[in-house]
Amino acid sequence: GPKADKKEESKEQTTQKEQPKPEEKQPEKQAEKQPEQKQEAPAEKKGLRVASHNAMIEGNPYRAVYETQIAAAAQKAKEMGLISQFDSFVANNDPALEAQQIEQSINEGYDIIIVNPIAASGLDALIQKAADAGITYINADCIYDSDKILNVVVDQAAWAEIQADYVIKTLGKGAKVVQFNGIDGNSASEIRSEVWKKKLPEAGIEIVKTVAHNWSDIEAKQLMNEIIASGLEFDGIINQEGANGIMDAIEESKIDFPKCITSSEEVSWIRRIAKVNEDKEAFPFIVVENPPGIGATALAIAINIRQGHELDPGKMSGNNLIYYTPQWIMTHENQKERLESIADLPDSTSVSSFMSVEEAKAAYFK
Amino acid sequence: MNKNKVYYFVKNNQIGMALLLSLLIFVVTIALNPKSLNVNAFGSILSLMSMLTIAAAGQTLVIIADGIDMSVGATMSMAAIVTVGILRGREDPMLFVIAILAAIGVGAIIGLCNGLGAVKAGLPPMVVTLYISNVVNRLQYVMTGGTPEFTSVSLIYKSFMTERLFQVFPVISFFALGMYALIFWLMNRTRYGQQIFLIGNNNRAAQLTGIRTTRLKVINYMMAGILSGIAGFIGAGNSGYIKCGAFDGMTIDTIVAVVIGGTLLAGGKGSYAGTAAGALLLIVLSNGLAVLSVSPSMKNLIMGVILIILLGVYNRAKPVRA
Amino acid sequence: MNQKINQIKRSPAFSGMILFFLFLIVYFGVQYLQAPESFWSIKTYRNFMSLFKSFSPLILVTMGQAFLMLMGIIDISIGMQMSFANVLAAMLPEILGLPTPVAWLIALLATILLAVLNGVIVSCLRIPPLLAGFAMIYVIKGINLLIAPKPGGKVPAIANQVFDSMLFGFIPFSLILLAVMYGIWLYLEKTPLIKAVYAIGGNERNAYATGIHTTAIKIKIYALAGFFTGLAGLCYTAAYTTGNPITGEIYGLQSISACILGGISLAGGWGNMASAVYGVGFQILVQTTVPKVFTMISKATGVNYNTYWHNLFSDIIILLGLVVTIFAIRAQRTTFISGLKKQIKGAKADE
Amino acid sequence: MLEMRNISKNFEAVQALNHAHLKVEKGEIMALLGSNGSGKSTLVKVLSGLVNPTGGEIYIDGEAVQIKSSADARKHGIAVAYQDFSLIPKMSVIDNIMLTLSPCKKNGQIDEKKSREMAEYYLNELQIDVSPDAPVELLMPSTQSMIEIAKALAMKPRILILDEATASLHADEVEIVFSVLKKLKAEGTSIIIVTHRMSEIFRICDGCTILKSGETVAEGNVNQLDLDEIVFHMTGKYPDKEIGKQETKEKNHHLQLLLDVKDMAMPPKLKNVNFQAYQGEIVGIGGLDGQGQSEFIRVILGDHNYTAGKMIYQGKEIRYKQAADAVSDEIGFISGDRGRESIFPLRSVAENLFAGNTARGKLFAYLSPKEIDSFAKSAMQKYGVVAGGLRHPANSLSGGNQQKLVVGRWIALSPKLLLLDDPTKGVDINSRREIHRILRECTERGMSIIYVSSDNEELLEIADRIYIFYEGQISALLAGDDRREEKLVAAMLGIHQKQEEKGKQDDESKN
Ligand SMILES: Nc1ncnc2c1ncn2[C@@H]1O[C@H](COP(=O)(O)OP(=O)(O)OP(=O)(O)O)[C@@H](O)[C@H]1O
Ligand SMILES: Nc1ncnc2c1ncn2[C@@H]1O[C@H](COP(=O)(O)OP(=O)(O)OP(=O)(O)O)[C@@H](O)[C@H]1O
Ligand SMILES: [Mg+2]
Ligand SMILES: [Mg+2]
Repeated sequence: GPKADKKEESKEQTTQKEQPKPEEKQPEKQAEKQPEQKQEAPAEKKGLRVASHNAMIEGNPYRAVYETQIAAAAQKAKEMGLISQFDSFVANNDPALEAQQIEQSINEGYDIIIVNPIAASGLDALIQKAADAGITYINADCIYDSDKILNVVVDQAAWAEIQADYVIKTLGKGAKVVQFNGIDGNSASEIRSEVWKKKLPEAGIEIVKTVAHNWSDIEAKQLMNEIIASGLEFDGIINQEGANGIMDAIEESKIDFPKCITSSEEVSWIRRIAKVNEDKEAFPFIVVENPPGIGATALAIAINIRQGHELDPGKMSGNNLIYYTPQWIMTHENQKERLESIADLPDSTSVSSFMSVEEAKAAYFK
Repeated sequence: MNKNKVYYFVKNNQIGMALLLSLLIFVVTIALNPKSLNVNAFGSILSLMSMLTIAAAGQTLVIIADGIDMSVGATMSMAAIVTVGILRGREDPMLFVIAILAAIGVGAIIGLCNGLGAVKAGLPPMVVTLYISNVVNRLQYVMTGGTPEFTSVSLIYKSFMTERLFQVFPVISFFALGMYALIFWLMNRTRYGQQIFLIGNNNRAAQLTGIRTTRLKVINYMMAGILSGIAGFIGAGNSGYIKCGAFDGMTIDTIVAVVIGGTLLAGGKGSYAGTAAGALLLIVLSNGLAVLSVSPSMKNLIMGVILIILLGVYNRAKPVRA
Repeated sequence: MNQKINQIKRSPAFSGMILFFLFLIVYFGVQYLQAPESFWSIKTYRNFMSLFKSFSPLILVTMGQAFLMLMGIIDISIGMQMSFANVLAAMLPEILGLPTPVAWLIALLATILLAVLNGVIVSCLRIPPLLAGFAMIYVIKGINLLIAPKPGGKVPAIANQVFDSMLFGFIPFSLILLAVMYGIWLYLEKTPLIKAVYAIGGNERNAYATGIHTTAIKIKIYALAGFFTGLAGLCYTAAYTTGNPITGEIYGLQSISACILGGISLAGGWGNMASAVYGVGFQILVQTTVPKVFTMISKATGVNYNTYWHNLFSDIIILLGLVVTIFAIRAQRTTFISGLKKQIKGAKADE
Repeated sequence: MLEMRNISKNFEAVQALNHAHLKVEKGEIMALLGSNGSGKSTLVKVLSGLVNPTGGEIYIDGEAVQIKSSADARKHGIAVAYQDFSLIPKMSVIDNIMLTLSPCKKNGQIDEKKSREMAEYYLNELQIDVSPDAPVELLMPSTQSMIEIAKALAMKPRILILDEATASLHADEVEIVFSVLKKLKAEGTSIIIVTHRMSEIFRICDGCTILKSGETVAEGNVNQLDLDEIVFHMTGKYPDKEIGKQETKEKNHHLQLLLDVKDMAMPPKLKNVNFQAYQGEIVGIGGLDGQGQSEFIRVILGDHNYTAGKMIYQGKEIRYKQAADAVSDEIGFISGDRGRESIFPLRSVAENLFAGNTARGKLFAYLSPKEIDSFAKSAMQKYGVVAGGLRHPANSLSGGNQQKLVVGRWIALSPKLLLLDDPTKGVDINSRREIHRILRECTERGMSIIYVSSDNEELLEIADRIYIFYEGQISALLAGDDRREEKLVAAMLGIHQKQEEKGKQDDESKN
């Protein structure tokens, strides 16, 4: 109905607003695009057909933003005539439905298939099929173990290292931290956890408790409440997401602020922690982005590949892996400018950057 | 003789047993981890228990009338989203009135659908309320486009809702007390309450005694919806960050709390005090397992086994052979 | 001929069949409209056949659930049980270094044992199945996560190749497997065991009074359902070459609603395996077709409806299907009874 | 052959069996007698494994046996046609008869052909005229009863028990069953018959065992006992020959017509019923089980919908949609099927007494527990319900007291019209008298009562006029001096009065 249309519109606005912010070179980019589009005339005629497969979006804000950003990027690419069709499928966390949808996309002959899978395995047969059919199959966000496809993922180890370094710097030797993971078994969550489990003890910091909040503020709050209730002593918190829930529990129990907290990039959290630290650094923190726009970046890379460009092995991490390193980092030092740069983003989204087709070309191609 | 007394107490005093078990678990927790005896522990347990108790109010009514409401969580989430959407971080008292009315309205509509499906159409309550809850859940995403524009109530309101007096008594526990008074009045001081007990115990007899059973059961589902709506409104303030489906996990917790609190799944017997005791037992157990650093997998396992034991003691069906 | 039609009309699976074929038409209709030129090619056939491969775990789980539901029992933990089999099959080679066939056999047997345990809890401890299901979900989830804290495990490629293969190039292996399993039903349907199942579902006390070992039969049927569930877990393992501790959970409720959609009575004693198959087929077709319908709509109108709309509509359709089924069954039964009100005596026997 | 010794059984507070005895020889037909609720069915169920006795021993062929389940009973060759049936409503006639008995083919599947043959053999033997594939829930109660018997026969038992199997059978059907029983007897089968029809006992039984309040009070040969003695053992008093000869009140003419039912039909249970009830009288309804009495009374209550005819109550034509409508028009209903239709077993005595009141009044108005208690207290005093306490659950009361609870519930509200469907089922003689006394008092105050009873004696004792139902129609109206047992029985069986009855009905329809 009409209501739906409105929602669609407003969402597009949101994403459009989001885009330019992290990418400050936006205007130049637009200018560059015009001539290139003409060059790509043959590709336009063919009209690339793109299918995106996402494991789920309901109940997972990260993947929801992933979904809107890849859709926005695709819309743009469509307007520029780079692709002719974009369809998106969501499997509601049902592996059977996921496999079915991917298989149908393969059978239907899409040119590009971008998958953010449920799990890091289980799709080998389909990948083979896609390869046989000459489809550009890109796995985005979570690493999928296969040498037949290109993985485009955020460098989770780098992400975790930035946080770990900050904690080590802030707390120093002999400190105790509580570690909040995402979902046990989720590849991003596991990679980060492994980095922390290695780096922190090496630096003489003890991880006194590890919990998983399933990327949920509500669960994070309950867990933090339980940790506080258990009388556990700790100095800092190293955390993947859900910082708002953790903060709620801390404020609710009126305990002193820990000596530091790390988190990823929800706008509401950024504003909240910035406010806490407005006058002086009351609660040291670091925010490191883990951009949901990775799907859109993957799309940009895929279009480049279809346009016949060749990947530069020197710019990749292994022959089938492209790491996107987090760039948007905020601490007390750059708090002011970072806050300004996201001034017109709504509370409910997260900071996210992604690459345009040209940027991707520049970054990863010969 | 003594043995018999214990047996009689265990068998007939489910609320007492739930409280006793809660105490036992709490004591064991403290014994194993003395640090966990602190004001925050009480505050946090009370707060979580209060939220669950509030959420389980509607479920108690429905189960007593021999139904089941699988849409409690979805209704709460919907009401919370509506609440936060209306408040938009503002604090105008008028808006609160509108928000709570909207939450009640949302609950009433969902409850009415449940009632019409489960009673008028005579579909199995478990299945029909489950599907209605699915639809409600999906509606939230469609309405908000996946991420609500506003995810939280204003800071002042939130800190009021999560305030703990003397670090121990959360404000929400007073809401729970208010809810208790309301439900107690409804169940024990009105014909409505009497009627749902009778219907739950023997629907046919109630019908032949002149109770308009169909109408009453539909009203009861609506009442449950309204209570879940109110729970969602309170939850919106208490839980900080609201997203679509924020309270979905509550449904099963409410059923478990109601049942281990001594309310018969087959209806006709039960109390809200029991539900509160059941909620306490669940929360203390979960808290204990967390405090003792039990891994999530073991936590699941232990919860399941304890549930089976409780059900085995209290919720066994009669044998075929009399 | 007429008699045959009447017989079909009276079959418990009638409404499920109608729903299924209705959506089958929608499914192919959408395929046709999407690409009229390639509709009459092998592609359409392959697309359809691939449904069996992807969804055979769900179909098998639903068949297992159907056995229980005919007896008047629901088991919402059945999806978790499937994941249990899946996790064991995938993880045992890794943890204990067992050869794959041994691991798979153990997984199957262990699932049957787990189902029997469930049966003991429900029929010997007499805990209401719904509550027992809730509790068992916790328990099995805990066990699954202990075995496999995260998705993983070792599954040889050959398993997937076999599972993915087509006999004579056009019959999927999974379809054959499903046919064999359905054959088991066709055989069992005429045995005293299933007669006893219907009797227990129809009226447990009277079945007992007739000399049926209700407890023993229940446990046997749990074991049988466990066999189907375990096999579903193995199919899952072969299809997705990974062990995933929790993804099966949704199959619990999905299988129950599939059975009800197909016309199996929640109270038991009414329905058959065809009902279950039609029901689950309907559900699968709705799930896979609705997004395509939206894709077509957005192509035609230019308005993009996101996945949230797909899900909303899928659920609404399934809810409507449920309502239709139950009313259809009721209408069927009242024509059956042709005006005869339920008789006092008969009703008494229900107690 | 079979001996049960010292069998006891308690259902919570109710002692259903108290050291009961039973002994049957090979080829003997034993009558098991006793008034309602005396424990006959319970004794039967102990034998068939459906009830777990609190104490006692069972001997078969002199050997002590343990019967722990129905299957055990089957192993010992015991088969029962249950009073409340053991049929699976949705299954076909064949499947019901052959359930667990079907012969199997080599491959383990049921041999359907043989199975059908066997089932048809028993259908023929009992001359049951049904389609073997029809689901039993569609059949008339009498046919269901025959199928239940066929099912028991098909088990080829050494000990066959018929628990009031003849209660809802027609005379010709009873003949068929008896001839089969005689054949079985000749083959050496031991048979136990539970029945309330005294004539049957003398026709077919050899021995006779009488239960009273769960105790075996008499055992003996039938020809050594006469009817009076049997009744004495059952009830503790000799039958009152004066029953039915009491003064008729003959007040109909002075009194106002309260309820007038005209040509009511509800196929297939009711056809063409014309019925009147006047203010202040007790109208009895009699007949064999399942002849439409229960349906008729529920039609008045609005619980069933009738398809033709009309109902005039207090001068207005009415058509209730549900019982609640009737109740708000001051019609009350008391069912004898306590467990299903009237008692709230888990709720307290006070709440049970107050239930009728609960149904009326504002839903959300304040209702103090004191109000419930004081209402209940006064009702209890008036109607002599003996209870542990107001707060005890109703299922802690004995059956008789539970029934008094239900009666008290309604009378305390003094409705204009009270409908009773066999309200004294399983109620002992004193409570029954008490209930009758209360009802008479009520009519004095102007209440009208419609009283369905399966007990002729009771009907003759309490009713001013008696309508008798036969196959959904009224076969006779007995008033004044006509109220005599033999007329009643004749009308019940629909036998000799065919022409008479026809004439009467014509008269009625003319009116
Ligand atoms: N399952 C039960 N639970 C509780 N009480 C029971 C149960 N079965 C029977 N009773 C009680 O036991 C007593 C004996 O019942 P039983 O059915 O044996 O009587 P009966 O002699 O067969 O009577 P009738 O002639 O009416 O059939 C009654 O008071 C009855 O209410
Ligand atoms: N567990 C109990 N709780 C409360 N009261 C009980 C309990 N057990 C027995 N009683 C009381 O003892 C009384 C005796 O019960 P019993 O079944 O023997 O009565 P009865 O003489 O058979 O009555 P009736 O003939 O009316 O059936 C009951 O009326 C009940 O009030
Ligand atoms: Mg009896
Ligand atoms: Mg008694």
